[in-house]
Amino acid sequence: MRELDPANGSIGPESSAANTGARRGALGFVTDVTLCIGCKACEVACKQWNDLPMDDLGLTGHSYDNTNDLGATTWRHVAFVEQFGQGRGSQSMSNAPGSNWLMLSDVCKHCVNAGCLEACPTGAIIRTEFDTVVIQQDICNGCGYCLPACPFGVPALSQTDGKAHKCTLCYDRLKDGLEPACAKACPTDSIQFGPIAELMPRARKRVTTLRERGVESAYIYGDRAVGGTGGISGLNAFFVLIDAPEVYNLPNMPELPQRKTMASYLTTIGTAVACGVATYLTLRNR
Amino acid sequence: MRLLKLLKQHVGMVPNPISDATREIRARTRGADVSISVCPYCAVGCSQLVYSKNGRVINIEGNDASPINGGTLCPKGAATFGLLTSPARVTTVKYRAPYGDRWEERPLEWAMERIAQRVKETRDAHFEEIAVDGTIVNRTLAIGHLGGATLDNEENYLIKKLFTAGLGIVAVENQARI
Amino acid sequence: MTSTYRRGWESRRGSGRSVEDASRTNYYGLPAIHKPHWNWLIIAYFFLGGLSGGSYAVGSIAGLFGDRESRKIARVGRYISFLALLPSPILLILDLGRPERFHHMLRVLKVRSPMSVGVWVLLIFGAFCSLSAAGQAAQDGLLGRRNGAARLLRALPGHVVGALGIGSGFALGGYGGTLLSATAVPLWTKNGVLLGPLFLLSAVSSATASITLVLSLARGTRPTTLARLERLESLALLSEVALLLFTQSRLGRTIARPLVKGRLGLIHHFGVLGLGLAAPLVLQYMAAFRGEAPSRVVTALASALALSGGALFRYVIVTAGRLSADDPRATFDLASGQSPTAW
Amino acid sequence: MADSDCVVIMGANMAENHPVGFRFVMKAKERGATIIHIDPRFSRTSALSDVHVPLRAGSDLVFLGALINYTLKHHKYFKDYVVHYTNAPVIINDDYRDTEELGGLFSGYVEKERRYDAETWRYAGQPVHSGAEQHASEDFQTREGVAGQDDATKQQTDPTLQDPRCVFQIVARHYARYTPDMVEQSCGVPRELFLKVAEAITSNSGRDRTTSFAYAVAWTQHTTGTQIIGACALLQLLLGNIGRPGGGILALRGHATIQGSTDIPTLYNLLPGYIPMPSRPVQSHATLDGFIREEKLETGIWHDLPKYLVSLLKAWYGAAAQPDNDFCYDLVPKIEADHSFQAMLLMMKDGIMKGLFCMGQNPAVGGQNSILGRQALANLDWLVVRDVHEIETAAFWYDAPEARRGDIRPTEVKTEIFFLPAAISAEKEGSYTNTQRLVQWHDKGVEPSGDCRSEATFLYDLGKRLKELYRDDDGPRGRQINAVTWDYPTKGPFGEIDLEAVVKEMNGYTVVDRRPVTGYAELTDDGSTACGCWIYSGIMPEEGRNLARARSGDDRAALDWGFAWPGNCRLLYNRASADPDGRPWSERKKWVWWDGEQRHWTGHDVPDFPTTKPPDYRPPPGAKGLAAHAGDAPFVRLADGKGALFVSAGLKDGPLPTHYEPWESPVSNLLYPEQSRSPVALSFPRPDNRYHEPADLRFPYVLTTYRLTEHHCAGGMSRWVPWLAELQPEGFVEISPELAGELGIDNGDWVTVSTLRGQIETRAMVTARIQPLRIDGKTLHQVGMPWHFGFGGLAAGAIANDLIALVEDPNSRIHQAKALTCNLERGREPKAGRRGTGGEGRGMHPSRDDGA
Repeated sequence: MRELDPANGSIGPESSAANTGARRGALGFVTDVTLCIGCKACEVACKQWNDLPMDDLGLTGHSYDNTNDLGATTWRHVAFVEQFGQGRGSQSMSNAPGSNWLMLSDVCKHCVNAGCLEACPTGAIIRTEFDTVVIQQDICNGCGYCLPACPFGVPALSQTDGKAHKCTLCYDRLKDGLEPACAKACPTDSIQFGPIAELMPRARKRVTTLRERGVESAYIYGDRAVGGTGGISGLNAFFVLIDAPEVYNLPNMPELPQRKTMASYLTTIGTAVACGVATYLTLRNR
Repeated sequence: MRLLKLLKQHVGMVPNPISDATREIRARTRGADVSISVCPYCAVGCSQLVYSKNGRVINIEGNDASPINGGTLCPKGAATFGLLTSPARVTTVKYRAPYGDRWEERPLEWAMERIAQRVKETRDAHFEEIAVDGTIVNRTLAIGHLGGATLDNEENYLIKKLFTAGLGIVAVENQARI
Repeated sequence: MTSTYRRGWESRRGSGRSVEDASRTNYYGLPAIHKPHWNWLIIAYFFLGGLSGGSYAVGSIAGLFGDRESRKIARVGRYISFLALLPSPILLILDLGRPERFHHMLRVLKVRSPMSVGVWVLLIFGAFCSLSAAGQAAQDGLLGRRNGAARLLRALPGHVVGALGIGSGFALGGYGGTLLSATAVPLWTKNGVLLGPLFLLSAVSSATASITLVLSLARGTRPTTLARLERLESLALLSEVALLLFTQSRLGRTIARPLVKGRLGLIHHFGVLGLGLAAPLVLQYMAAFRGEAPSRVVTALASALALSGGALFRYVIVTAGRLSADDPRATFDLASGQSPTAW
Repeated sequence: MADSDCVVIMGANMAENHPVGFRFVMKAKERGATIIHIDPRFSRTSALSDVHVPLRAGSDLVFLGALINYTLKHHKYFKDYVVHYTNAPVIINDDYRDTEELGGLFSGYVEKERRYDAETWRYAGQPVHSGAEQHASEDFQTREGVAGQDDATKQQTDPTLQDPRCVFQIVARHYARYTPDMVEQSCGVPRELFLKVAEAITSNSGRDRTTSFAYAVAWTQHTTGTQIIGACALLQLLLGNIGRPGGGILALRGHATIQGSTDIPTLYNLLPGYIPMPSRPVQSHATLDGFIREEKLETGIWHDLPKYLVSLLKAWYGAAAQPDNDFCYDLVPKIEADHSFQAMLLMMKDGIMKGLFCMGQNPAVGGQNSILGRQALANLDWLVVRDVHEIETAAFWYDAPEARRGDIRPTEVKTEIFFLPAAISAEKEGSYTNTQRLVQWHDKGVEPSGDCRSEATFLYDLGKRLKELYRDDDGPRGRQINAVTWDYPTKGPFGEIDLEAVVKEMNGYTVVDRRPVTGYAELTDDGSTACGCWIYSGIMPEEGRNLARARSGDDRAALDWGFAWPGNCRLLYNRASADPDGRPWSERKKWVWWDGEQRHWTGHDVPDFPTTKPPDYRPPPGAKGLAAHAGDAPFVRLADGKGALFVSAGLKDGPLPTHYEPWESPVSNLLYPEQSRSPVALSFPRPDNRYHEPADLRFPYVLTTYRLTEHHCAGGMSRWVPWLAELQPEGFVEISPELAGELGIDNGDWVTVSTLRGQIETRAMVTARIQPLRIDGKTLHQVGMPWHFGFGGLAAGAIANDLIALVEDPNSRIHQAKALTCNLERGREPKAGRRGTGGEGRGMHPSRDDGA
C-alpha cells in the first residue's frame, strides 16, 4: 500500500487496463468534477424517475448543499466545498478547469466487489447482468447490515418502508436500453454513462488532458489504486477528482469489509478451541 | 442438476439470488404515449418528452433529439413532472369575497361569468373614448394585466388582442420588464 | 422602519465563522459512512446470544465429565443457555425494518457474511440448545414422567448432543464480533480479527459468571465446584482484559476516541474495565491471596459484576462503533492507506 | 456560443440560471476558449470560469468603457469591420457636445424635465427627424429601427476615421478617462486583472477569432441598463464580434417565452413585432396616416411599416377594418404615459387601476418594493390570479408578513379575488420563443385535471362572454370588443381553441382565400393580407405546416428544429460573418458567404440579408427600404444598415453609454463627480418608496439580488415543488467573512437587512465567495440575496424585493435591483415589529435557533 499523492498521480495514462477489476460488459458512471456546475439536475432527475420524496433537511449552511449525504431518498448528492483560503476566485487564465468552489455529484459506487452485497444476509442485494449492485425491494427485510458494510456510506434505511435503499443505476431503465436518469439529465456531461471498458480509457485521457492544462492534481478515484482498493477491485461508478478524496467526503483507500472475514473466523475458531481446552482443563474434576 | 444450480445460487461466498420480481423489472415508460413538449421554466427552450399512460403523465425527461439540450435538463426542468404533480397544486377555483376571511369553493362557470361581469362593470365605469385634447383614445386605465412570459406565444397574442385591441386595456405588462 | 445605525465592531460577539471554516479537513464534519441503526435490541441480543452460546458450551464441556458436580454445572448451563436463547430471535426480528420478512434470512447462506452465517448458526444452535434443554427438563421431570416425548428425551444421550453442539455454542458466542468486524466502522474493523475472540471470551466469562452466580446462590454446591468455575471465569476475564487493552491500544487515537472520551469513555473505563473486568478479578484474587476460598457472597458478587461487565462491554462496543462511524476523521484515518490490513 | 474563442459572462450567472445553455460555454471551454466571469459574487458560473473578476455591483459600465478605451488605445479593433460595417466613419454635426465637455451631461439636456432633446446628436448634414423632438419626451421603448438615421444615402463619412467629428474619434474621446486605474478605483478590480481580461478579449477577437458576451438581468436591472448593454454592443462592434459565429451578445432570459412575450408583446408600449403603441401625447399618432408618417423609416426594413401595421389591424379587426375607416386604427387604444409594471403598482395603490389579471406572475414577491406592491393589490376592487399554486399574490390578504403580524386584517381588505388553476405546458399545446428567438411548439400530453385550464381557453371563454355582454352595445365600448375577430375553431372536452389557427393568424394570410403567407415580404398595406405579428411571418408557410413543430436537429445551425424569426435566421446580421466582398473573414469563422457563381448568399444559416443582393451593390439615389442599403451593410434592421457605435436617436439617456452610479450608491461617481446618478432615470419619490441618498452612512453596504439554479423567479413554479424546495429550502443573505467578523456574525446566524422601503430577517451565509472591495481607497462590503423566496410554499423565506425601490431605466423602464444600498445587522428583527418570514422554525442550528 502506498500513500496517495494526487499531485504525483495515482495512475498515469500508461497504466494498464487492469486498474479496475470490472467484469466484461460492466456498465457504470464516470463523474467528472471539473465539468460539474453544481446544478443538482442529477438529484432531481433521480428523484423524479425513482419517485423519491424530498428529504426536507432545511437550510444546512453547508454552502449550497442542503441534502448533505446519500440516503434512502437521495441517491445522487451534490457536494459543495468552498476553498478560498488560498486566495480568492479563479484567476489562473490558464484554461485550467477547477476552482476554489468544488462540486461533486456523489452516487453509489457499484463496487466491483461490494461490501453491501457481501453483507446482505437475505440475498436482497444482487449483482445484475450489467455488473451493477441493486437492492431487491421485494426481498430486503431491513436488517440494516448493508449500512455499515459500505465503506462509502451509501445504502440507508428508509423511515417509511423500513427497507434499505440506494441507487440502482436505473436498473429498470437499463433493462429497456435507456440511460440512467441522472446521466441523461446532466447538462454538462459531468456524469457520463457507458461501458467501463470505454469510460475508463476516456477518463484516463481526460486526466492526461487536465494535467496538460495545468491541473496537476487530477486523478481517477475508483480504480485499484485509489477508491477501489482493499479488495474492492475498482468502482463501476468512478470519479475524476482534483483534490484529496477526503475533501469530497470519500475515503482514500477503503477496504472491502469482508476481506478479513475468513481471518476473523479463524481467530475466533482458534479462540474457541482455546476456550474449549481451557474450559475442559479448568472444569475437570482433579 | 437443478438442485445443484439452486445450491450454487443460494449458498456460497457471494450468492446472487435474483428474485422473480427483479427479472420482470422494466422501465415504466415502456408502452407509454409520448408527446414532445418544451420546458416551462427558463428561456433556453429545452425540449422534453412527456410520457403518459391512461391520460396521466408518468414521466418527463429531456428529448435527445433537441439541438439545444440533447436530452439534458437542469434541476427545474427535471422537476417539471414534480410541478405537474405537485402536492400543493390547486385544481379547483378559489374565490375570496371582498372583506372575506377565507377562500370559498366556486364552480368554474360561475367564476368565469362573474369575472366577465366585473370586467364589464369596471370598463364601463372607466372607459375613455376621447381624451381632453380631442384625440380618440378608446382606452381604460382601470384594468391591468400582468404576466405572459410563462405562457405561450399564442396566449400572449390572445391577451394583447382581447385586452388591448378588444377592451382598450393599455396597462398590459409581463415579466420582460422585471 | 430602520433601527438605529450601529457600528458592527461595537458588539463583536461572533467570529465571522464561515461556510469554509466548517469544511477544512473533511466535509462539514458529516459522517463519511452510515452507521447501523442498531439499538438496545441488538445490544441485548449480543449479550444474551453470547451468554446462551457460552453457557451451552461451558455446560456441555462440563457435561462430558459425568461427575455429579459437573452435571450440576451442565444442568445450569443448559437452562441458562435456553433461557437466554428464548428472547434472542424475538429481539432480532423486532430489530428488522420489515419483521414479517425475517424468514428471508434463510433464502441464502453466505459464507463471507457473518450475519448470514450467524443466522444459520443461531438456527443450528437453537436446535441443539432446545434439545439439550428439553432433555435436561425431561430428566428433571419438568415435562412429566409418563408421556412418550419425555421418555424419548430422557433416553437422549445428553452429553453426546452437548458435545456435538459445543461448536455452535462457541460460534454463537463469537460471531457477534466477526459480524461487527466485517463492516466499514473504524472502531470495529480496525483490528477486526480480534473482535470475534473478544466477543467469545466475553461470552465465556459471562456464561461462567452466570453459572457461578446461580450455583453460588444454590444450596449444596461444593466450594471446589465454585472454585473451578472461578478459575475458568478469571482466566476468561484475564484474557479478555488483556485482549481488550491490546486491541484498544492499537486503534490509534482518532479511532479509539469514543472509548476514551465523554460519557461512553467513562462507562468503558469504570464500567467495563473497572467494575466488569478488574473488580471481579480483584475480588477473586484478594481471596486467593489470603489463601482461602472466597466466600459465597464474594463469589456471587464477583460473578454478578462480571456478568454486568459482559453486558456493558456489548453496549460500549456497539455504541462506540456507532460513534466512530459518525466521525469522518476516524473513517479517513482507517482508509488512509496506512497499513489497514496489518491484521 | 460553442464556437467562441473567449466567452465573457457579465451581469449574468449563466451556469446557475441557464445550466443547459451553459453546456455550450463548456463546449467552447473544452475547445480551448477562455471563459471570463465578471460578477460581484463568486457563483457557480465563476467556479467553472478561467477568471472570475469580482467587481462592485453597478460599476459595469466603467469596466466596459475601459475595455473600449483599451481596444482603441492599443489599436486592437477590427479595422476592416469597423470601417465597413459600423457608423464609425460617420461625421456627427457640430452642435454635439460630449459628457467629457459638459461634466457628465450630453448636449441637449432639459434640466427641468430631466430629459434630453436629441437634436444635437444627429449625423452631420441630416435634417432633424420630424418626430425626434417629441420622441424623447414620450413613453415608448427604444425601437431598434430608430437607432440610425432616416436616410442612409446622405451620410458624410471619413473612412480614415481621422476626422475629429467622426463617430470613431468621438467614441475615443468619450472613453479616454475610462482607464485601468479608474477601473481599480471605481470597480474595485485590480489593474493587472483588468489588463489580463482586456488582453484575453482583444486577442480573441478579429478575423480568425471571436469573443461572445452573455448578460442577463444583472445588466438590465439598473437605471443605466440599456446603456450597459449599449457599451457592450459598442465594444463588440469595434472588435467585429457581431453577426459572426462565436460572437455576439447573448441576452439570457429567465422565462420560457419572455422573448416571445416581447415579440408578441404583452407590454404596454408595443404592438406585435416591435411596432410602437399609438400614444396620445404624440399628436401625429391620432390618425393612421400620421402614425405611419411618424414611425416609418425611409430606408431599411422599417420602410414597410404600413404593411405590417395594416395587416395587423386586419388580423385584429377582420371585416370591420376597411380602407375607408383606416382599418379601425381608432379602435387601438392609445397609451397616455408610463403604464409599465412599476407605474401599474402605483396606479393600483393610488386607486386608478381597479381590476387586475395576473397570469403566471407573482408581483407580491417578484415585484420591486413588494410591500408597496401588496398594498397595491389590497387596494384593487378585483383580482384574477391564474397560477399553478396558491402564490403569494393570491394569498397576501391573510398570509403576508404584515397580515401575520396583524398590521392588516383580512376583513379590512376589499379585493375580490378569483384564483383560477392553470394548466401547465404538458397539458396544453402552444409555442415558446426561447432566448435565441427560436420558436418551439409543445404538444399536449394529457388533459388538465379539475378546473385547470390553459390561458388560451380562459381568454377565449372570457372573450366570448364579453362579446355576448356587449352584443347590443353600439357605443365605442361595444364597437371595440365587437370588432375584434374571435372565431377560432375549438376542440377537446373543454372547448379549447385550436392554437394552430392562432399561429396562422400570427403568421399572416391573404384575406380572400385565407391562405397562409410565406413571409412578411408578402404583406400588403391595402388590407388584402392579415398578419398578427409580422416578424413571425413564415412560421406557417402553408396550411397546417407549423414550423415551430419542426423537429429534426443537427449540430450546426439546426435549421430544421423550430423556427427562428426573422425567416428562420439563427444568427442576426449574419452578413457580417463575411468580409465586404462577401468572402468569409476566415475559414475558421465561416458562416454565411456570397456565392459568386450562383449569385446568391449561402452558408450554414439562412441569411437575414437580401439573398441575391451582391456585395458590391450600391444603392441608386432615392432608393427606399432595403434597396437603400449597400451590399456591405449587414445591419438590415437599422436605417443605414450599419452597426451603430454612436446612437444618434432613440435613446433617452445619450448617444454613447456613460457611467452613472446606481440610484443608491455608497460612493460618488468618480468619472463625473457633478453627475452621480443618471440624469434621466425615472424615479418615484414618495413616502412609500423612499430613496437613500448617495453615500448615506446609515446604509453602508451594497446589496445585490440574484437567482439560484434550484428556483424559478418568484417561486410560483418551484417553491411548492418538493424536489426543488429541499435543494434550497430557505432564504439567506450571503456576506463575506470580513463583514461577518466585523458585525460578529457566524454562518447560519439570523441577520436583519433593511432599507428605507422595508426590513427583513434572514439567515446569514458567511462565505468567502463574497469579498470586500477596495473602492476609491476605502473598503466596501457587498451582500447578496436570492429574491425567490416568499411567505408561501415549501421553501419559504423573507422577500428580498421588500427592500428594493421603484426606480427605472428611462429606456426599458426596468427597475434597479442589482445594486442598491442597505444596512445589515446581527440578530432578528425586534420582536415588536417582527415580520414573519415564513422560514421560522426550520433553522440550521436547532440548538441555537434563537440567534438574538
